Amino acid sequence: MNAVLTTISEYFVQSIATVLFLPLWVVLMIFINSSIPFLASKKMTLNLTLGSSFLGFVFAVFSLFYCIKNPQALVENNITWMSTDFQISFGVFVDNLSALMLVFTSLICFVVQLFSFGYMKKDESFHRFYIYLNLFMFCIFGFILASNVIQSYVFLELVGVITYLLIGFWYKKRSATRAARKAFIINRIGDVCLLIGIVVLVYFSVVFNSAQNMVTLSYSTLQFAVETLYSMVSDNAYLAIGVLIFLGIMAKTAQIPMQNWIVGTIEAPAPATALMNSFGIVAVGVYLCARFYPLFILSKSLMIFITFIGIVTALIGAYVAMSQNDLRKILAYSTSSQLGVVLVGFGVGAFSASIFCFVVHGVTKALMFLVGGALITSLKNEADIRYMGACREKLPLYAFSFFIGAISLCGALFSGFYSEASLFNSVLDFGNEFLSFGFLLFVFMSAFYLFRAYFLIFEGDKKDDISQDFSEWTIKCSIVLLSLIVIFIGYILRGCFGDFIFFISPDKLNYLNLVQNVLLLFVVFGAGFIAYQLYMAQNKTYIILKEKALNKSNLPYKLSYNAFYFDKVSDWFAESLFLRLCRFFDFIEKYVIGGIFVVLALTTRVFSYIFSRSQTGNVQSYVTYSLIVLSGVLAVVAVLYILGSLMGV
Amino acid sequence: MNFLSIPVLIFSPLIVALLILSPFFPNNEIKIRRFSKAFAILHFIYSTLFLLFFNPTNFGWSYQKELTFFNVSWLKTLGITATFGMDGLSLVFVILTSFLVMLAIIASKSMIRTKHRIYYPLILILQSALLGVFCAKDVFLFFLFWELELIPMYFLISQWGDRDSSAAMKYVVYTFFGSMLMLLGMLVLYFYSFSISGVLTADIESLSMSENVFAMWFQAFIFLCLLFGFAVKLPIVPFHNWLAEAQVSSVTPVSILMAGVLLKMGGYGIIRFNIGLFPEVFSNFAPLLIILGVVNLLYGACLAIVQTDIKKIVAYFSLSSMGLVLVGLGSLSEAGFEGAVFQMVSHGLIASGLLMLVGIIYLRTKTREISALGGLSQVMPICMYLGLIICLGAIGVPLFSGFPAGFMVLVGLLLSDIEPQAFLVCMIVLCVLGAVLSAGYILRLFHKTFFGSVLSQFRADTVQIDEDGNEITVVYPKRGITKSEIVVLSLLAFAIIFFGVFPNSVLDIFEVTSDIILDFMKV
Amino acid sequence: MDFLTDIKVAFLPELIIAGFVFINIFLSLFFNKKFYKTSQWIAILGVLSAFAAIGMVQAEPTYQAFNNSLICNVYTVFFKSLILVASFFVILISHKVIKKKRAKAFEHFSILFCAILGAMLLVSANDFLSAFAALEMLGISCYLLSALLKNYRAKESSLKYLISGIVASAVFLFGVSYIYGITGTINFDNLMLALEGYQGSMLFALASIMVVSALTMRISAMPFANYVPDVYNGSSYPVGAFLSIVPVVAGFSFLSRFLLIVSPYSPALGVVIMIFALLTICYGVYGALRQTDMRRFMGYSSTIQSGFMLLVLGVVNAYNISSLLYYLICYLFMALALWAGLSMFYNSTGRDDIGAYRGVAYSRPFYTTAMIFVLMAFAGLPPTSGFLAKFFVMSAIARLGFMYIIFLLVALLLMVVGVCVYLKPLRVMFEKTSENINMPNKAVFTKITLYVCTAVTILLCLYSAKIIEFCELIAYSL
Amino acid sequence: MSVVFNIGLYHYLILALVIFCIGLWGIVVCKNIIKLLVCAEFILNAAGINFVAFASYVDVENLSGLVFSLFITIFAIAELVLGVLLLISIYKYKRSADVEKLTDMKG
Repeated sequence: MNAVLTTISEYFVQSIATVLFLPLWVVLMIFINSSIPFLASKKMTLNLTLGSSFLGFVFAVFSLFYCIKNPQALVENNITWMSTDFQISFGVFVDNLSALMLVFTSLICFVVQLFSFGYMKKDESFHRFYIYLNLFMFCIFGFILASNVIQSYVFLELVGVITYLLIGFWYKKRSATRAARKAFIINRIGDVCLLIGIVVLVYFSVVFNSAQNMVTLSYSTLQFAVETLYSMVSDNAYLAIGVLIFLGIMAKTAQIPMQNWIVGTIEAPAPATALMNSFGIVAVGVYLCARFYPLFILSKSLMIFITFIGIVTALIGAYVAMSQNDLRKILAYSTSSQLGVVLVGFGVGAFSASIFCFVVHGVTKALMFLVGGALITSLKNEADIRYMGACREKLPLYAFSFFIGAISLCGALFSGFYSEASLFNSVLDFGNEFLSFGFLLFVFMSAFYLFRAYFLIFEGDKKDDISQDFSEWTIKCSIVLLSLIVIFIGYILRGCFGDFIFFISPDKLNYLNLVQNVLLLFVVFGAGFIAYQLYMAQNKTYIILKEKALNKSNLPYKLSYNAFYFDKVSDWFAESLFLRLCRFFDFIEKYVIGGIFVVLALTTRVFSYIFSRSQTGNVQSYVTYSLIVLSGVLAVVAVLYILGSLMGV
Repeated sequence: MNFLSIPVLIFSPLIVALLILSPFFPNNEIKIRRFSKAFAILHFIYSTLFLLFFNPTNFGWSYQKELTFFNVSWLKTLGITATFGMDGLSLVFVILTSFLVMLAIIASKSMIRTKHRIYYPLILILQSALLGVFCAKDVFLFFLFWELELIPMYFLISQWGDRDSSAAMKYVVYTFFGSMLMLLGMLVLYFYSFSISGVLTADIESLSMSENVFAMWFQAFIFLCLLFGFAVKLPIVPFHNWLAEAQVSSVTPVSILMAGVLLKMGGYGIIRFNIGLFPEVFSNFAPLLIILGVVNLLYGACLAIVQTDIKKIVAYFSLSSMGLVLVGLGSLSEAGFEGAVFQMVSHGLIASGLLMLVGIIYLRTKTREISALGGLSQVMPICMYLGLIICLGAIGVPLFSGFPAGFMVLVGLLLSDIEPQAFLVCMIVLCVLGAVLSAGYILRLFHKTFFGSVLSQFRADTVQIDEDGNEITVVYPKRGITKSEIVVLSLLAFAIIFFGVFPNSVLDIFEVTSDIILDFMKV
Repeated sequence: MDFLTDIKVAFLPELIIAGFVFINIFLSLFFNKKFYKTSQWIAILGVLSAFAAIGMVQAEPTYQAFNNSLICNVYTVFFKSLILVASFFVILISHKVIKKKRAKAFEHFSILFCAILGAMLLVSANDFLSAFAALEMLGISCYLLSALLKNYRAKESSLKYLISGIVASAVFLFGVSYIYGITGTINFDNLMLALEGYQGSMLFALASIMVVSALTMRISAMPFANYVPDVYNGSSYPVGAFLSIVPVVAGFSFLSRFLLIVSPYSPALGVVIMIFALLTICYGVYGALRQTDMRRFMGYSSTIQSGFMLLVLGVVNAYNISSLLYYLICYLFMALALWAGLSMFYNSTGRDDIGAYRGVAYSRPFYTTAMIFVLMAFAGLPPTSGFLAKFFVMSAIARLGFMYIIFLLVALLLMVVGVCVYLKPLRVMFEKTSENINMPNKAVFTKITLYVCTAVTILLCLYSAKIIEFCELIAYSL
Repeated sequence: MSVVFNIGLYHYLILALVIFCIGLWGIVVCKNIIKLLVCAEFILNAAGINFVAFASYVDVENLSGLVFSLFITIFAIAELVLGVLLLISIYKYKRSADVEKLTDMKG
């Protein structure tokens, strides 16, 4: 039995490239399906898509199995993509990390696709949405299975493109297209920084490491490559390369100062938002960070930089989320903040805990966004939590699963407990008081905004008429499925993570430490209690406090509500500074460079006028001109001769 | 392969053009159009046959043919021969030319409504000239074809565009000005190499100044003369002023040829002449070229961002893209060189696609003002999707043809021997800044035209004036785009994706040629 | 008899032309009006027979006739055949003009033949006296030719031509007289002997400059070129064609022979000629830019071309002269083609302002194609012989050395303006118009001239190796 | 008898030059066409004087300068005649012999 399983898993691993191309085939099929008017069938689209993602899941599970069976075994197949001074290959690369990511990505894709059927059924662009989802699957699988840095970059940008498409899915909405464009450009900025880093890496790999040319910067040799690099270049140069690469990761994971685009993801259809915020574009960043971990860890200052960015984003994101009124915005800022913490984990050297944390966050966030999306649709597209209330009675499933998600996300119970605790442990081990305090603050704020959202939406008075339950079976099914995953996944994974996913040597996750656990729980439930007092119990003292806090002129509130004015600053920068510069160039183009030609043309005209006017028609003037020219020439020649004879030449 | 004859390839469009012009050809719009379309397709197939029988590992010229007139060389006494040759580099451009001319002629169906009798022959004459430039193996033959392109282009710009002949004149003056200086350089080069070698010859390869027989300032003089001619064509920044105006005032198929092929003549000339003949001067000038390229890149991008005419945006996009070519060539490394050539091919496709989009939009809305446009996705969705692919290509997203070029240029830049390294890194940073800006203005173009509220002035039927002054109403099909337009756009989109996914399909063709040229430079 | 032998051996064509002068005069006494067609045929016959006679002359080695005042060699034969070819086509396109003035048809041709004779003698002239006589013969005939139209403008143009001509002649004579005074001879061969070892003096330099600048009158170059547009404006199209080709060809033949002898002893001459040439081009291009009358335009245009031809004479060597010869051949055909095209248009519409050409491209595409090629040839664009001709001129100057590059540069830049000049009529031809231009196809000869000369203009570019070899041969024979 | 003025070649040349300049001056300045033609005679004959002078001082054996001056006279007359003819026909149109009015064609 075991032998058979091994054989099968080996087969699956070897043909893992199928996963990559299956979605493309599905895209083609959906395209054909949708363009034949009388045959177009939504069921068929759904089945094809689900089939492909399920098959992907199966492949992923068997690969994971293979990886568990053969620890530290790599599977790598490459073909040449581009060859010049150096060769760039495309290929698949399966190790523990990619197998694990593949499992979760395909799983979430499956769930989201299932959910989307109910959610998008009535939309006219149903097929288009599924095409996008499948393209997304292609890109993300390509990214996860990438065998080298350049391939990663290629698919990373493609994921950015798909994100752009998904955000701008409802392109008739101005806000959607604007958000899409913004997301794309900010990601692009990160991407090009990453590109510079990669170009420099390629350069060093070509120059110093010509034996490795065949597969430039393959992940299997990256460790060796970066060590060589570290020994070759100065610390500052190394730091610069690291920062450039990390800038790419920052853009993808929505870190300060490139976090603003994440709010734009709410413009996408809810399932797409869920995907993007869980195992979509943000996963790309985290995964890339894990892949480049060998590079980062060599430089102490780089790690400090990562930690710093992470914790600042975590705090700012959570702080901003506290005052938001749009449910989806709360969740979006929460994503940015949670990923900050994941990066903090990387920064303090807790590789496996970070990945664990990220996986748990992914599934949880997917659940919450799906619930949120279904909920908002049920409420006739009302997204403002101030106008919701008492939804628990009518929509118990949503309330329950949202609660599960919230509890898990703030690390109190279920999966979140394991991940948060192990991460906290690592942070404490790191031994920086500010960092530990920051982490606790983050946990407090996260718990606060999650409970605030829960209380405002599902408890309290009924504030608006709640419509009927938006109950497609696929929606319910997927939410239930995801809730179950959220509940159990941490428990399942808690043991294997340190053994299975680790950097260089296994490090056991340490999530059971009574003092710390109690501290965390205390903070979480403290926040929960405050939220309860503020939004449920209507306690007088708290109300006064709240009103004081929500005063329009209160700076902390304004900062939080307006997300620290990052939008405004960047807009000012783009509008006032950059566009002015461009207009200045335009001015130069029009009047200086264009003017040269005008002046030339004018000169020609003037000359032409002079010549033509000098042709007076009077023959005497002609003779005069001739004689003037002639006598002038004669005089010059004569003078020259005389001068020549005087000089004695 | 005996049936692959370069003279046939080059001169057949000319002969067909004369055939259409001759009084014997039926003066029927449809017949003329179909005939030229059929010919263009056949010509494209014929040119791909060259690729089919092309041996990429072949060292030197793969196809070579001297054209004689009654067994006498063209200008025998002066050592100037009408010799055509094709190596990998030429082949790439020949196929690009043939492909884009074919697309331009297909696109002409909806874009051109008048004067078919003259329009199609002019396009075909232009094609001959372009092919001649890419295949000429003799300096003055090259110059002849270079000049030959001028007059058809003048009429194509001035007659079928916005009726603003000043732009066409500007084009002619700029180009002719450049080519006059180029001629000066060529003549000086020709006679001085004669005075050294004692052999009168104008063969490109035998004029090379690899050995240091002349003083450096003298070589630099000739180099600059030649570069000036190409700089006007490419265009390099202070000499680019004609581009935007000529683009804006010419009709779509002509702009396609202009951006797609004409600009490439400049790049090709720099490769063949400035690099091929003056390797040493070139390596001295390389940092300057890189700086010029970066200036091109950023200046073009900055201008594109503030334009309100969508065709101008595309024109400045071309300017910006050509900057990358210059950077790649200046990097003096194989990757940079190949990246530059790849960029030229890729830009040929992408710019054509963008111009086609602009043309389609202009035909239906009668405006190119960006503020007056919007919401076209709702009336022409197919156009939007194809446009999306082209725009992504323009932005330089991987797996589209723009990316491999940019990537190779960047790596090539770093791999070059130019000191100091910090300079190169600065240039790379500026180049990628250009990539960010390109995302900005291309997305602006895409969003402002296709997204937003539906346009009021969009009409699915358009009234046009035909040759006799009658009004004809052209009704566009339901999806807002005609079949010929779909064909053009989807062929371009396909090519963009294909070359993005398989960059080696292009790189392999001219790899050996680039090796030769670069080896030459290193010696 | 010596005199007769000379004629028989070397000057049969001139004799034939002279004979036809008299035949025409004779016939004009008896035939008029009805026989205007015959007059054209007779003129064609005359030119053709002269052409045939050229084949019979002894050209190698140089034959000295009439006491060495005229010579006959390959060089002169070449020029004479150019003149005869040009005259042939001019007579072909004269159809409409002689139809207009029927009674004077024979007289017209007799004057034309006089001019041809003068030009041919000028080509052969081997001393200053015969050159002067030939120049005057050519000149006076040309003054008459330009006065032939029956309107005021013709007379005015003729008078301008005459007065400019007299001044030029006087300057020429003055210069020649000094040369004569310095060397004591007017014969070229003796002059060459006399100048051997001559160090050169200021007076000699001034005299040679005077002679050269007087000769620019005949080749319509600066400083004596101002009359050109006016004269062309006042004369009929065939006469314009004749004036723009035959005196130019003859003038250049004489000028280059003169320079060959004189320029080694007059070092400033080369630079002066180049300056004259650049002035001429300048005058031509800037003047032509504003023209609306096609004949005036042609006047400026022929000065542009002369300027380019004069440019190569800055330094007289075999290569330069061969490029001049090639240029002359090309110029001959393109000028004939353009004049034919213009006269064809004028004859059918009666208008010669540039606006009349609006929209020709649409009603007469083939005609327009030919005109495009011809104008491209004038502008120096490929694939026409005009391109190669300019190319040779430029190459000849580039070949001279780095010091001459500044002249080359200026000429090249002026060529840019030149392109604008020649694009102007083309642009007008392509302008959209509602009126349909009706051009009857009756003028067969004119059409033949246009298309044949256009074809030759293009073919000269392609099949040029032999022609250039030929030109070099002739240049080296000098 | 002593000769006060020994008239040599240079005197003739200077005389010719002066006449030449006077003629040119006249051509440039005179308004009347007849005067213009007379001045034209001046300049042509000035050259003739030169020739005769040179013939008698330099080229004594051949005297080709003398022949030359004869030719000059002949052609000068021919041109004069032509000029007068043209003047007559112009006068028919313009009723004036003023050269400044003959500017129908210009520019």
